[in-house]
Amino acid sequence: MSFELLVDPSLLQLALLMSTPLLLAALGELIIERSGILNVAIEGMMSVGAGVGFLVAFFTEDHLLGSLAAMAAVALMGWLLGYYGITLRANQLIIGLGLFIFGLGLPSLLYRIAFGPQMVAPRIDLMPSLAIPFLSEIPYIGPVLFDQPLLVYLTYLLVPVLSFFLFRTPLGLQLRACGENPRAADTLGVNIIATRYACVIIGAAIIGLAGYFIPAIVTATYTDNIIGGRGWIALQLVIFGRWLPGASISGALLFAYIEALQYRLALIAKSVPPQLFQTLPYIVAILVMIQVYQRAEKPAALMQPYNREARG
Amino acid sequence: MKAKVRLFCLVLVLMIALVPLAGCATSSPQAKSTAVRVALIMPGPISDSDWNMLGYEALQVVAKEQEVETAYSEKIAVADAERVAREYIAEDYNVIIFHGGQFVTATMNLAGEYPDVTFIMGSATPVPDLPPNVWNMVRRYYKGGYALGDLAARMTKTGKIGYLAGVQLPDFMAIANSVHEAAGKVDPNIEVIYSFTGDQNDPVKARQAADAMIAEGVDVIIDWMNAGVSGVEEAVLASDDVVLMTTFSTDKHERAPERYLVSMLLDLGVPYSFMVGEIKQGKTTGVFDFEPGSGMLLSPTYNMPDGIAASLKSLWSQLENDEVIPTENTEKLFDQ
Amino acid sequence: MEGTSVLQATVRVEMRGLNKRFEDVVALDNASLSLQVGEVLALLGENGAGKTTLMNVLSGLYRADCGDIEINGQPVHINKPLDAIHQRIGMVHQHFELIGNFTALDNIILGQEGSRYVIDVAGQEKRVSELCQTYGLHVNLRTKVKDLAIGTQQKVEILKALYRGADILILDEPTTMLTPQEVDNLFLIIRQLVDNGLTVVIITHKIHEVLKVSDRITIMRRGKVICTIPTREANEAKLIALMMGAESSGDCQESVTLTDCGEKSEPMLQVRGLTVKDKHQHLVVEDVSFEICTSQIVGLVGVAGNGQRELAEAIAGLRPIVAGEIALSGKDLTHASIRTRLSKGITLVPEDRIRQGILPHLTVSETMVLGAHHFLFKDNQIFDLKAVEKKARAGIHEFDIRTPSEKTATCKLSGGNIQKVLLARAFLLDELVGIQLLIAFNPTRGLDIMTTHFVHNKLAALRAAGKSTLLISEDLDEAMQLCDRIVVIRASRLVGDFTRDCYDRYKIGAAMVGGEG
Amino acid sequence: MSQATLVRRVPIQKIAKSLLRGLVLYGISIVVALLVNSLFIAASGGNIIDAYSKIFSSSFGSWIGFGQTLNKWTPLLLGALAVALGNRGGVYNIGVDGQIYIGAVFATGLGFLLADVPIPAPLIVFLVLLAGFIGGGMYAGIAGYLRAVYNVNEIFTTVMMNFVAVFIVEYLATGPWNDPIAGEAITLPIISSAHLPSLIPRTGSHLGILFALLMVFGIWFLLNKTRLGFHIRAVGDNPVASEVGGVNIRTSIFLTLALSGAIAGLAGAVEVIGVHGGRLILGLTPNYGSLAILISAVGMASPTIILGWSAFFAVFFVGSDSLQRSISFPAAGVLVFQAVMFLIIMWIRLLHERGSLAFLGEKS
Repeated sequence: MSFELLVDPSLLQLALLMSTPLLLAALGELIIERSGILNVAIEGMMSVGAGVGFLVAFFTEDHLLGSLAAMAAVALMGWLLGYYGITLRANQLIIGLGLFIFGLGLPSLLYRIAFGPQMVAPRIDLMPSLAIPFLSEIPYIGPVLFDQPLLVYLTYLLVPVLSFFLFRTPLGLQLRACGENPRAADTLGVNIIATRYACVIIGAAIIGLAGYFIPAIVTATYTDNIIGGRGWIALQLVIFGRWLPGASISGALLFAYIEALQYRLALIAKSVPPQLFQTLPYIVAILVMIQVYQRAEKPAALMQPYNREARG
Repeated sequence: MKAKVRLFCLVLVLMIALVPLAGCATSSPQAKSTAVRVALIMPGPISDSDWNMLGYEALQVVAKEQEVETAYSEKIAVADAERVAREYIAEDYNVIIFHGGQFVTATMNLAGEYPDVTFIMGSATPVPDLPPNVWNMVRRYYKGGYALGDLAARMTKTGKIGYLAGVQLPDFMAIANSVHEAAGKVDPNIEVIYSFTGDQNDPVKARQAADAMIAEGVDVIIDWMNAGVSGVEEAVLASDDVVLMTTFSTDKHERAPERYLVSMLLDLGVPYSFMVGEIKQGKTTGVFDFEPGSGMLLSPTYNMPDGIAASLKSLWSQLENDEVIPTENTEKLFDQ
Repeated sequence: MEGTSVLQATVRVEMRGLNKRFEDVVALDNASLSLQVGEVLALLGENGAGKTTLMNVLSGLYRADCGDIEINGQPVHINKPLDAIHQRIGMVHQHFELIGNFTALDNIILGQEGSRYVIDVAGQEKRVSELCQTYGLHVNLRTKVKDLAIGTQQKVEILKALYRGADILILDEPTTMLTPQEVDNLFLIIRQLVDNGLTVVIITHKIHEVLKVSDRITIMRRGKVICTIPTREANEAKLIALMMGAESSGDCQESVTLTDCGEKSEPMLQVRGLTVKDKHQHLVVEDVSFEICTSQIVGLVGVAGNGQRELAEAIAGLRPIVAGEIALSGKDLTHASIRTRLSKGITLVPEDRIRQGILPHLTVSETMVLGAHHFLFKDNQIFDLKAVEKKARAGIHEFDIRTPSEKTATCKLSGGNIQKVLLARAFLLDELVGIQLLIAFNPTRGLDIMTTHFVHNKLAALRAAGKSTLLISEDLDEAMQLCDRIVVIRASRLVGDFTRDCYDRYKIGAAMVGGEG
Repeated sequence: MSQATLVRRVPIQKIAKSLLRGLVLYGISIVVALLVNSLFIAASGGNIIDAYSKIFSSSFGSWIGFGQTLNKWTPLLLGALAVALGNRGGVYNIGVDGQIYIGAVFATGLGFLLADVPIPAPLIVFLVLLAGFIGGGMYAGIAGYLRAVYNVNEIFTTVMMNFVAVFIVEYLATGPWNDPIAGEAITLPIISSAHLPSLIPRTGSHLGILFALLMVFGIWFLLNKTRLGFHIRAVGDNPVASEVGGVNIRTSIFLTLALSGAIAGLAGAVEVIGVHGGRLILGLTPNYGSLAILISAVGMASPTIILGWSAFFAVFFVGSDSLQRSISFPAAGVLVFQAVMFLIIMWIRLLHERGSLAFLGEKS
């Protein structure tokens, strides 16, 4: 296996592309978890985003509307998680799993109601990739980095923006306080309930956008189980990045790279059963997490519902 | 809390336990009826614009041509197939079509149990010692694959053609082999690269696999995936240099008009209608070869010189009349 | 030392007829209270008397079921902490409401960052450090709170209130975890605040402190406000009587008498060069050696977070030992499993009752046998509920644990009763395998005087029976009252060793803080 | 003072009252859930009344329906038990699907090994089931080990291992064990003497449910009557306190996950020799794992309560399939149905626990 294969520009370009939905979803989840809510429904949320977004984009032929619809729909799911987890103080994990399953079923139901049996599967035009003048001219890295769809740039732009928001602004400070010690924040007049609701809803919307990314930029069509476990990976990227926006990037890239690489390897190593390569991303993910979990320090109040009147 | 819930459960369990009593009253397992009623059981959603949608279409044809009552169940997991079939039988359906080979167990179990119901099941190679009430549709994809391989070999400029399928099934391996055979006949130096994504219906994987092939210099891709195909289309459309492709089951060229060469269409109406007709005549067993000429046909051709189009059509007709007979090798891939 | 402010008393806060109940418990029963400008009011009462609840209502954390509050003569509604802040009321809770992972500064400015969009860190830091100067509160604002000493954390809490312009400052049990020196320092600060025209409320059950610092004293019992008296008219006996009410049998302060049995005692527990690291590989116990003899109670005191917890847990087997050894009556137990230690009679009454003590959603009986269950059953693999509940009922009776039944979920019990359950567990083990060494962490924290007394007697009884006890107590008075010896730990090393005849609270305190004394 | 002796035995009519309240409570939640679900039915243009009558008639109305309901009940019950045991022991086993697959793999594998070994049928069946049990246990044991030793969150590992399991099955079912005739990802059948006898003739129902019921009792006994069970519950409730009590947390967590997986694996084995005539099939489990999680949650992780709820979900599962025939309701709807049912049951219960449903009397 030659070195050229590992650094082949088209491979890297694809890796960067496929890392984006992971990263975006991870950022959404990060906002939610920083406020003290655990959302394990990402996989379901992403597929709702993919389904709803695709439907709207198909009928309006407009990616903007598609994105907005995806975000709105998933924001609704986020609100639902909030209602159970914050207002009713339910076990966020169990409710999250319920929403995850709900999210698996809903989009294919809607898709089916929208289009009956079709000779040719409905298709939308992909978001065009826009090459940044001059930069994309740079040999080798130009096409890899600067010839991507808008959403890719936006996602990577969101990383510094989010870290600035979290660590340099009053709202960010209060948001983190909700995740660390809600009672303390509450005694200082931070509105825990409102903050957490805002976080689940906004975070969910972002996750929805991440879901829409797949049909809008990769496949142009919607199929059941289109997310294929990426939501679960995103969930882990948050821990991988120790709840810091920037640190999630490397994880997203790593996973996307290995995922893209496996098919190259499969072409060369004929004697090896392809399934072996297909398990590669998941096994690598597990191995990586073994290291990560040693030093993972989650927000102190993660998964703890807040009840001001609770004693002590 | 717990105590009360417990009682609730007991009640539920009791309910379940009592129901069969009601059950025996309402229906008897072996109800007879003369009219032919056809039920189609499909593994996937009929909105897949593919295998299951074709099954659905075929069922309409059967209903029209044979003037029989029909019903269908889609997205039936193998685990549920037998159950669903029994429910149809309980509702006096006497022809059960299993839309795919994964239902072989269900078919065999039921065939023994319900001699007066006829079953239709697909498979890749003929089922040995077929029960007297089972029709067996044997699909011979590799024959079609041979034609596509020949075409690809004539179209490629880089001398590399790709074969892309989802699950590494024996008859999908057979296709790879016949593609290789055909290409070799055209030009021994042509390299055939194949890849299995592990899922017939995952366009994301398909996209990545196709990208990998294109990076390897492949410029004609023979796609043998179902919903996954859209991923291949996007990969082909995204690549800077012209990469052409073919697919099967339905004509999808409108989604990538510049890239599609041809599609191998499957008209399941032909076999299903034929078999149901036979059953109406009282012939409740037999083997139907699903191959060029009987259900498999070529779509219009695009993006190719007339000469090649002509040779493709002639090769196809030779396949139809068995003037060309590709070797069937489901054992292992040509280069292993 | 009553403040002159009492003379021209202007009423700042008036609380009337407040009621509050939690499910079935009445926490406040028609309680009324008034605060005056520039005074220190001590809110005195036993645990569970409703002191904290009353103040939580004033600081907006709880909402009273009925009753009304006037501030400067205006009726106000305090529904949430923010309202209290607007009314310039600040409260420092017994368990600090600080965010360990934030810097002191972040903790202080949280909620009032001074700007809408971007935090001007430097500017805020300047503002806060000015406050520090005015009130003599010296804090390193850039360090993370979890790395600050308890005393300093308290200062951060006070700064939080002042930063929000509070002129009513409520301190809930402010001295519990402080050394005598820190206590004096705190009282100075309080005086300084009052002289600047603030009103300070101190919630406490320690009478001598009340007499030392307050201008007026309000006594509460069972959710009722009994009375309010000027400090100059108060004395210890009178206050006790008021706190305990009718049921008080006067002699609650009568200390446990330790029968002397020094001669025939030989070493029971031997700790040599013990060294322990935490999960970040920091040394938390460093080369500690000491002995506990039979029928001896040894007190381990120190400022919280100096390693006493880790030391106790290491002896109990909860933490891996890096170096050194532990032996019980000669037999080495350095690396023995917790279960072996239990079977040898080493048992721990843990520091953190909730986290380390109970099984919240399992029944009281199951919590009570946990640990003892290894030795409770004839057939070792079977869990015999009958036997368990029989033992539990006995324990509930002996320790007078207030619970509907032994089948109640443990988390339903109040703090005091939970502590009793844990003690009952220890003595159940004694009954089954015989305790050799009891490691007791604040065994009486949160217990009313009667129960405290009861526990002290239990410990004395153990001692009389020739058993050893390691008592880790935040309450120096308790340690001095009970222990034959007191060892002091500071910065994860033993720095002081006092025998009963030479106890001096200030010397011990000095050893704890490592200051002059 | 005498509070301790106050309430020892709860008066019987009080129990009866609360039982009644419970029934009302769950009655309401189910009704509301059905109402919400009828929105979906209406949306896909079906007649709601028909739909629901169909649901229950098809799963109850005939011996066949009933037998099939039993078959569906088995994996759901076993799966839910697996999840529940995990929850009691403080771990979330999201990998039931994967463990079912691996259990099936082991069962099938042993079946092939024993192909021409002369052993009596019952013994073979037992051995094959045992293989599934062990297989699932070992697979989940990996996650258990990672959690116990490296503290890797088991939710993540089990989910990832679901995907891995699918590829393992796909490899076996298309490669070495493939049945070339089928032309699908499906293996050759193992010896027929290893197949489960049928429970009710001509309904396709098999004995599996009996093993499942046995398992319910087994888990109940383990949790409440054994020392290990006590350790599992203790660690699940408060690991730190359990450690103070001399319980080995790591062992407990590992055993919990392994056992949990083993139960799931048993389900896989039962499916293979009960439903699939001794064949290992890709698609052996249509989301049993996910449903198991819901059922376990609704059943508050108590074996006895789960018994009832799994039956209910099985009925619903079988029933909503029949909607395709009756009103050609999209198959995708079934999953939505189940999830909605779950969310609403939880909703009503939580409202009740928060005391928001005063008309039901005081909250428990």
